[in-house]
Order: sequence, then C-alpha cells, then structure tokens
Amino acid sequence: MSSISSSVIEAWLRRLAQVFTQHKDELTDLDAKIGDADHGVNMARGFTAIPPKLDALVDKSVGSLFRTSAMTLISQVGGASGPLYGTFFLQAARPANGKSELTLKELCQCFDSGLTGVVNLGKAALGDKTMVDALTPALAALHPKNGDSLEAALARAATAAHEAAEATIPLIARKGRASYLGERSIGHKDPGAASSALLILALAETVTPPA
Amino acid sequence: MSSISSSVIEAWLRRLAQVFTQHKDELTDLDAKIGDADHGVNMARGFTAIPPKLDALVDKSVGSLFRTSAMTLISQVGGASGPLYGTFFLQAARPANGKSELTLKELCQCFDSGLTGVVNLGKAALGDKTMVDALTPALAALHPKNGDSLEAALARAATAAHEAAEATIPLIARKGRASYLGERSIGHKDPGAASSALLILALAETVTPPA
Amino acid sequence: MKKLINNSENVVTEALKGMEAAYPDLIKVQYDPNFIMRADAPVKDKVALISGGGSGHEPMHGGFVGKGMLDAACPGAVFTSPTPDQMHAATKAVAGEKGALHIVKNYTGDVMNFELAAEMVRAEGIPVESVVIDDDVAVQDSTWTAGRRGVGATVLAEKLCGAAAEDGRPLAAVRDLCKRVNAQARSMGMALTSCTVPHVGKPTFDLPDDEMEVGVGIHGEPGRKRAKVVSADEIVELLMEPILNDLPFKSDDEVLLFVNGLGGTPLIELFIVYRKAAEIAKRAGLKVTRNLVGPYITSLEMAGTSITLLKLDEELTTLWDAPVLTPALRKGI
Amino acid sequence: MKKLINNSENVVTEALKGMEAAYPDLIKVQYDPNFIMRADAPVKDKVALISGGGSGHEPMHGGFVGKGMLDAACPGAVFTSPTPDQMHAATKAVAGEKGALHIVKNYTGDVMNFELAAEMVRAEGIPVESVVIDDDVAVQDSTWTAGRRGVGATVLAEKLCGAAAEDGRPLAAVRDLCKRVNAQARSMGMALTSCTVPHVGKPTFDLPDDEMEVGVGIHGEPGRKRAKVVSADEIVELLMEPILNDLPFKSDDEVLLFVNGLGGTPLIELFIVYRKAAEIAKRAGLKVTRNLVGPYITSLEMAGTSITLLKLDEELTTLWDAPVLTPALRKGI
Ligand SMILES: Nc1ncnc2c1ncn2[C@@H]1O[C@H](COP(=O)(O)OP(=O)(O)O)[C@@H](O)[C@H]1O
Ligand SMILES: Nc1ncnc2c1ncn2[C@@H]1O[C@H](COP(=O)(O)OP(=O)(O)O)[C@@H](O)[C@H]1O
Ligand SMILES: [Mg+2]
Ligand SMILES: [Mg+2]
Ligand SMILES: [Mg+2]
Ligand SMILES: [Mg+2]
Repeated sequence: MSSISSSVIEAWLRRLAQVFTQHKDELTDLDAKIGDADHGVNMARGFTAIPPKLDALVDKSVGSLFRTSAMTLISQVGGASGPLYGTFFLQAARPANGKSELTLKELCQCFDSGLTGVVNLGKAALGDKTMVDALTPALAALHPKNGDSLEAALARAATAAHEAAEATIPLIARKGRASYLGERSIGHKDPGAASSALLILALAETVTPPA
Repeated sequence: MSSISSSVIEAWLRRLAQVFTQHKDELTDLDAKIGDADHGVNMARGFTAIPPKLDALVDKSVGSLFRTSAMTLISQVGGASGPLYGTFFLQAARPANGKSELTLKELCQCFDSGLTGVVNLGKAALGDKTMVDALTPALAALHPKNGDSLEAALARAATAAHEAAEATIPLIARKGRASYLGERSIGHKDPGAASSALLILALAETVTPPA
Repeated sequence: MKKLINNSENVVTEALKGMEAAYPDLIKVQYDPNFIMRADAPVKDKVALISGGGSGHEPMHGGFVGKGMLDAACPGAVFTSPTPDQMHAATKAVAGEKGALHIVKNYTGDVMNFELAAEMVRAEGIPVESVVIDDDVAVQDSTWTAGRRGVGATVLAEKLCGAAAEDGRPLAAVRDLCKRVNAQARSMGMALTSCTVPHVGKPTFDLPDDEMEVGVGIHGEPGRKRAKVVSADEIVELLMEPILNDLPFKSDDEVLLFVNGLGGTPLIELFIVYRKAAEIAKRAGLKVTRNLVGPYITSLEMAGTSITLLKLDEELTTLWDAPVLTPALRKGI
Repeated sequence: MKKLINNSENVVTEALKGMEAAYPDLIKVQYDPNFIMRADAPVKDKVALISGGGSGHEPMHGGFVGKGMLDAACPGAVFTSPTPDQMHAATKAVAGEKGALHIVKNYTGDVMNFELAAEMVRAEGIPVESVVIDDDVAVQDSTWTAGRRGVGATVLAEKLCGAAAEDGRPLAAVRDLCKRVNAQARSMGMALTSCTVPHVGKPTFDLPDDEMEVGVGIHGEPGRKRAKVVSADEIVELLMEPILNDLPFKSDDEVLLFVNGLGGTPLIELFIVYRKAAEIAKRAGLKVTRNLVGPYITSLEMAGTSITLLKLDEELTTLWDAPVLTPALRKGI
C-alpha cells in the first residue's frame, strides 16, 4: 500500500472507540498513580463520542474526519487530554483538507502538524513525561525510509511509540498533574504517553490487521 | 461484723474509682452493642471524680458521703446513668443522715430508698433490661436472713446482682437507648445492670477483701 | 482511628475553644460547666431558648446560638447528654423575666438531666418550660419504650422557636409552637458507615462493605434493619415511605424538606438525595416550599443521610424566613 | 465503594438536578453544555464572573453562584476540568457590555480548556479576562512544572471579586483585584483518607491506617510526603509553617484564616484545627480579623483539612463583609 484512503482513516477513528473502552481501566490506573485517576475515562468518553458524529458526516474527506474528531474531543473530554488530543486532530486536519487519500508523506505532514499544535498548546518538551514523549519518536519513525511501504512505516511507528511510552517510566514529570509529584513521579508510566502509543498502534492495526 | 462504719463506706466509694476505671472498656463495649458506647467512660468519669471530693469533706457521716457522691455523679456523668446513679446515692443518703455507722438493716433501708429514687426517675419496671434488674434482686438478697452476718448478706447480694446482670442477656430492652433496638437488644448484657453488679460486688469486697 | 484531634479527653473543650476563637462577635463560651451563649445575652424582653445534648452532632447545637435562634447551648461529652449544672448555669446566664424554654431531644439521659436542671432553675424562681423532640420514625413509638428519638426536627424547632422568641412572644406561646413543630415533623436516617467515638477508638458498629444501617440513630444506635446497599434513589424511597406514612400529610400540603448529612457524606451526594426526595414528595402531592440541605445534625464522621419533612403553614413559613445570625445558619442579616 | 449515588455516569447531572430543585430562587441550571447561572442573570452594568472546574469539590463552584459572588459556574465530570463549550455558553449567557472574568484554578486541563473558551468568546466580541489561581504551597513553583495548584484562595477570590463586580467596577479592576487576592493568599492541605472517584470505584490512593498525606491535592494527587499521623496540633504546625514562610506576612498584618474541610472531616475536628491555626497565626504576630470555617472546597469524601491564609487590607476586608446570597455562602441578605 502506498497511500491511505479516507475510509481507512475513518475505520481507524472508529476503532479507537473500542481501543480506549478496552484500555479504560488500564489508563485510569496509570493516572491514579501519578494523576487523578481519570485518563482512561476521559479517553473513552471522548473517543466513543466520535463514531456517532462520523455517521452524521457528509463530507468524509480526511480533513473533515479529523476536524470532526477534534471538535468532538474538545467538547467531550475536558481535562488536559481533551484540548491536547483535540488540537492534535485539529492541526492534523489542515494539510488534509478535502483529501480523499493520503500518501505516507502527507500522513506524516498531518501528524507533524498535529504534534506541533500539541506542543504549542501544552508547552511540553521532550522528556517532560507527557504524550509528547510518545508522539515525537513515533512520528519520526513514521517518515518513509528508502521508500518502504506504509505498512512497514506504521509498524515501525507503533513500536517506537510503545517503547517511548515505556521509556517515560524513569522520568520525572515536568508538565501536567504528575509534575506536582516531582521525584515521586519516577517509576510510573505516563498515562498520556500510553494512550498515544495505543492511538498509533490502532492505526497500524487498522492498516495491517494483527494475525 | 454486725454493722458497717462510715469509714468502710468511704473506702467503698473510693474503691469504685478503681473498679470503674478497670472495667471501663468492658462496660463501654457492652454499651456499643446496644447503646452508644459510652457507659464505661461515663462511670469512670463520674466515680474517679468522687475521691477528691471526699478528701475535701469535713462531715464524713454516711449521709454526707452518699450526698457528696450523688452530687458529684450528677454533675460529672451526664447520660442516663449520671442522674440515675446520682439519684440512687441522693436517696440513699436520707436514712443515713448524720450516721457514723449503719446496721445491715439500716444499710438495706438506704439502698432501698436509693432504688426507689431510681425507679421514680427512670420509670423502669423489673425486666425492662436496666440497672433496676440488677439492683432489685441484689437488695432483696441483702436483707438479713435469720440473723446472718453482714459479710454473708453482702456476698449473697453480690452473687444475686451478678446473676441478675447475666439474666438481662435474653431480655428485650424497654427503657433507655437499648429500647430503640427492640428485638435486636436480645442477646446482649445490659451495661447498667453490669455496672450495678460491679457496684455491689465492690462493697462486698471492701468488707471482705477477696482471698 | 484517624481524626484531627489531640487526645480524646480534650476533643470537646478544644472544639469549644475553636468556636470561641472563630465567632467572637456571635457567641461567648463558658467553661465548666460548659455552655455557649449569645454574645449579647441576656436579651431583654425575650424568652430564652436553651438546648443541648451530647457533642459530636456539630453544628448542632452550639452552631445555632445567635440572634433568631438559640440563646444558649450545652454540649455534653461526645454522645453523652450534658449535666444538669450546665443547663442550670446556662439558663441563669441567658434568661430574663420572660423565662426560658428548654428544647430537649428525646433520649433518656437528655430528658433526665434537663429535668433535674429545670427543677434547680425553677427553685430559683425562673419560669422554665421544656419540650421534648421525638421525630424519628425509625423507632416505634410506645409507652413501653423510651419512645422516638429526637433528630432533624430539633434543628427546625430551634430556628422556628428562635424566630418566635425574637418576636417577643410569651413562654407558653413559644412552648406550644415548639410542640406543634415537633408534632408536624417526621425524620428518618441511614448510615453507610459507622462513626468512631474518640474515647472508644474503634467504630461503634461494624458494617460490611456492601451493607447499610437503615434507621440509624445519631449516636450510631443500630436502626430498623441492616440491608444491602442499594442505589441512592432506592435509599431515599426507604426513608421517605415511613415518613410519609407516619404523618397524615395531605395532598397540597406545603412542606419543608430537610436533607441532612451525617458528617462524612459530601454535598454532591446530598444533592442527589434531595433531587429524589423532592420528586417523591411531589409524587405524594406535597408542595416543597422551603428546604434545607447540608450537614446540620451530624454523627461525627458517619457517612449517611437523614431526611426530615415538616408540614408548614403560613405562620411557620414566616418564622422560617425570619432573619437569623448564627455560626451555622444565617439569613437576612 | 459506598456512596449515595445511582450510577457513576449520572452523578454530576443528578447533583445538578438536586441543586436546581433546591435553589430555584437563586440559580438556574442549563444542561449540555452544563452550567449553573444566577437566576437573575445577565445582570446589567456588571462584570460577569465565571468559574468552573471538575466536579467533586462541592459547594465549589456551583454553590457560590448568586448575588455578590459568581454569575456562572461550569462543572466538569468528577475531577475533570469542564470543556470549552461549557465556559463559552455560560459566558455568553451571563456577560454584558462590561465583559467577563474567568477565574481558573491552575491545573493544566482547566487552564487549556478555559483558554480555548476565552478564544471562542473573544471571537464573538465579548471582552474576557482570565486569572489563574495558584495558591498551594505544597507544590514547588517553577517554570519547569505546571506550577502551583489552585485551591482555597479560589473560594476567597470568588467572594471578593464578586463583591467588586457587584460594586460596578470595570473588568480590568476586577481582574487586578483577583490577581492581588491570589498573590496575597497561600494554602496547604493534608488528607487522613483517600477519596474514591465514582467511576473508578476504588480509593485513588492507599493510605495505611497510621499514615497521612501531607500537601495532598483536591483531586487526591499525592502531596509533599507521606508521614505517620500525628496530633491535630502538630498537623496544623506542618501546614502553617510553609504557608507563613512562603508569603512575607509581616507582624501586625491583618489576615483572613480559612480552615477548610475536605469532605469527610466533621466540623468538630475543623474547630480543633481552627483553634490551633489561630494560635499559630497570633504567635507569628498576625491579626486574624476575618475567618471562614467549614467544607467549602472539598475532595469528595476525603477526610482531611486545608488551611488558607489571606493577607487583608481595608479594601479586601470591606469586600469580604459585603452582602452575598448563594446556596453555600450567605451574609447580609
Ligand atoms: N502540558 C502538557 N503537554 C502535553 N501533554 C500533557 C500536558 N499536561 C498533561 N499532558 C498529558 O495529559 C495526560 C493526562 O491527561 P488526563 O488525565 O486526561 O487529564 P488531567 O490531567 O486533566 O486529569 C498526561 O498523562 C500527559 O501525558
Ligand atoms: N429509664 C431507665 N431506668 C433505669 N435505668 C436506665 C434507664 N435508662 C437507661 N438506664 C440504664 O442506663 C444504662 C446506660 O447508661 P449510659 O450509657 O451511661 O447512658 P446513655 O444511655 O445516656 O449513654 C443502661 O444500660 C441502663 O441500665
Ligand atoms: Mg487525569
Ligand atoms: Mg451509653
Ligand atoms: Mg450516651
Ligand atoms: Mg482530571
């Protein structure tokens, strides 16, 4: 596969409703350790609200799918993750306006623009123990290497995101609720990094269903 | 011994401070089951306040000892037991006015008068699962039988009081806080009956120190 | 036991010192015998209202001392009724020629201690009347028992009689009003957890994680029955049903709905309870024209709620709306 | 988990329905997006005050909506900041020409959601200012972190700015006042027990029977340290010390002392805490001329307390004494 169609993107966005319902408790437990025990609930509330919105959607271009998801997350989630993931999709929508499919290069443009939005809003730097720590290496890994397939790139990104999320465990949180803990945030995985890893993995698995 | 001196009465009243300190938790636990978990604390607070008052006392006639104890209990205990035990000693004081010793017959008069006071104030009938259930048979047993000794009569009264207190276990409470429980008060010993038994036992042991 | 206390012996005295420090404009605190009185007491040409009871029910009674409510409150040890000398001293301190009304919750100890106090006070020529509050429908009323317990209606009676006394009404009128309030009010409570009496150090009763005590008393006295915990709505039905059945509330009656917190239950839950209670009252054809929601008569840190329904009329409504200025209840001033 | 709720999904909506039923004269409640507004909003020629945050801190913020305090409050899910569309709708509903002030507690989520809302509102031509409250000294302030949390000072800022707005002051003045209140206030809290978020169903943190969390956040965020439970007096020293050190309180400064309950701690304990806190303030040469004692900013059923000290001046004292009529705070009306 050399490009990804808007219907695959839609399948991904719909898949996220199940993914975050399944991982609700796991993410909430992570948040209970260094936050306020609601990240899983927030993600589930936000992403389960997306499919009904997509049903009603007429313009199913990638840009429109992303923008609708963004507005849904912003109005449904609250907390820190709502505006952040909302902004991610809002900014990701721009390069995808009117597009019915994206090349790997275009997909990278979208996500990079989304990540930039997250960083501008949240002011988190790499290593602050946030979702940015998972998204940054994931998107780096997504960029085409000597013309390999979109499937391969996505698999690489998913692995990178997963490893990066695990790598937040030894870090001291410098942003968000966990930062109040200072030293005591060490030893726990960042919930937002974990949810970002799930987000990327879900796309890889939408494109290449797990055996 | 054919009569009891005011100094023995004083020794008894002082002894009660230790008795109710020792049995504080036991009485409170009983009260926790069918009341509000304070009977032991109430009795300890009241009776430990008596010795200092006796120290300051000039007229150490039995009547004066009883009246001082009564006023102390009334002003220190509160709850149901304060007025009740207070009244017991207040009424017991009357027949003992100015007396420096009491015959067994006179002692019975004092306690009978005290019990009458308790019944008039509390309106409890025999079998209502109150201190009255312990005091009534105890005072009946205290009355001289074919001229036996005061020691023997007190020992008899102590046993009667103890057995009567145990006998409150199967009863339904009809007075005091325990009455709110109705059927559910069955199976628990009445705290006030237990404290009354301790009160009588302490007198017997003051007169005849346990081997 | 986890509590913000120093030691169980001093809980009451230290709490009194805290109130004294917090409300110097409203109250004065006297120590042994302990009582809280209006800063401006004795108030001329006014019946004096005195109440009291064991501590552990805060803000009742001390938090209700002030203009338009109580003239004095006598706090006993935790869950133990106060002693006669407290009520004696308090009544003498606040009562004038118009005399004093003792508002007494129906517990054997409270009744007997207030009785002894009233005798002492009368002996000194001060006219005293006593009204015993017994609104708890969880307890079967019967001459064979100590009768019903006094709970939520006490708070309402203190507010309403306080307004009547402020009004300059004579002792007999205030006494009769208090009796009427008691006669027109019914309450019932439930607990999700026990409370722990400081000097006992362990919970008064053990309640499994999935059970509740229905009809619990404000001293942690066991209630009508143990039951599995059910939803808030079902719990409110359990409380409202005996209340509505006990008092002949008629359709279109105006009522005051008082949803009380027992100490450990947060406001967010009390609003969920209020929502359902108001719905049930409406279903029964009642008009809820006044209400009170919050922890006003508590049982230490017990989690749970009690509901009180008072049948109103024009007079009671006017008295309820009258100004009041106390540490715990304030309006119009 | 034992709570008076029906199911965790409906906690916030049902509590809102309860408030709506309880205070029809004071507030109006709007549903999705959820917000509580003054019954008489929009109020002419007055800056509109809007606050909000996660639910579970009742009475804050909804209980502070009314004359002399907030014009609207936006309740999020339990412990989750509200969404921009709530603040957007609330601001449009209550703001007039004088514009609106958003009072925001310093949590990443609250700040970002209010920020997005403010942009939406400004885009529609309504002047909006935002002030972020960050008074919690338990958290080290630093540009490298999310900074201090907003806690007790929020309640005081809402009262004081509410009075200033009622006064007719312009937006910039009310905003600057809010900043000044925040700059002159410091808080710290501690927990004896955890709270349980309804949809989580188990305690947010496990605290052994003999330990406490010092510097806990109002969402059950762990604090500065775990420590063995000590006496109330020692606990108050632990809380007052960093508060007094952080703010250059000077001898003879007049202060407002706010002793707050976290939800599960009864009033009797708060008075014991107040007693010691006032003593320490005095020892430090401060004059406690105003105070507030009770559960005003809670953390569900968490047992514990927080202390807030606000440096007063003539202006702030006058604003504090100004009339206020809300479900949770009332004086002079
Ligand atoms: N300033 C920030 N920049 C980027 N991500 C952040 C920031 N603050 C928090 N996050 C992410 O949000 C996650 C928490 O989200 P969530 O629990 O839903 O919101 P809240 O913290 O308001 O309860 C954190 O684990 C972190 O990854
Ligand atoms: N009406 C009564 N007549 C006689 N004794 C009573 C009466 N009511 C209560 N008691 C006694 O008082 C005891 C309880 O005393 P206590 O616990 O100190 O007071 P309270 O019940 O006020 O907490 C009961 O166990 C009972 O024996
Ligand atoms: Mg969170
Ligand atoms: Mg008792
Ligand atoms: Mg008692
Ligand atoms: Mg949150």
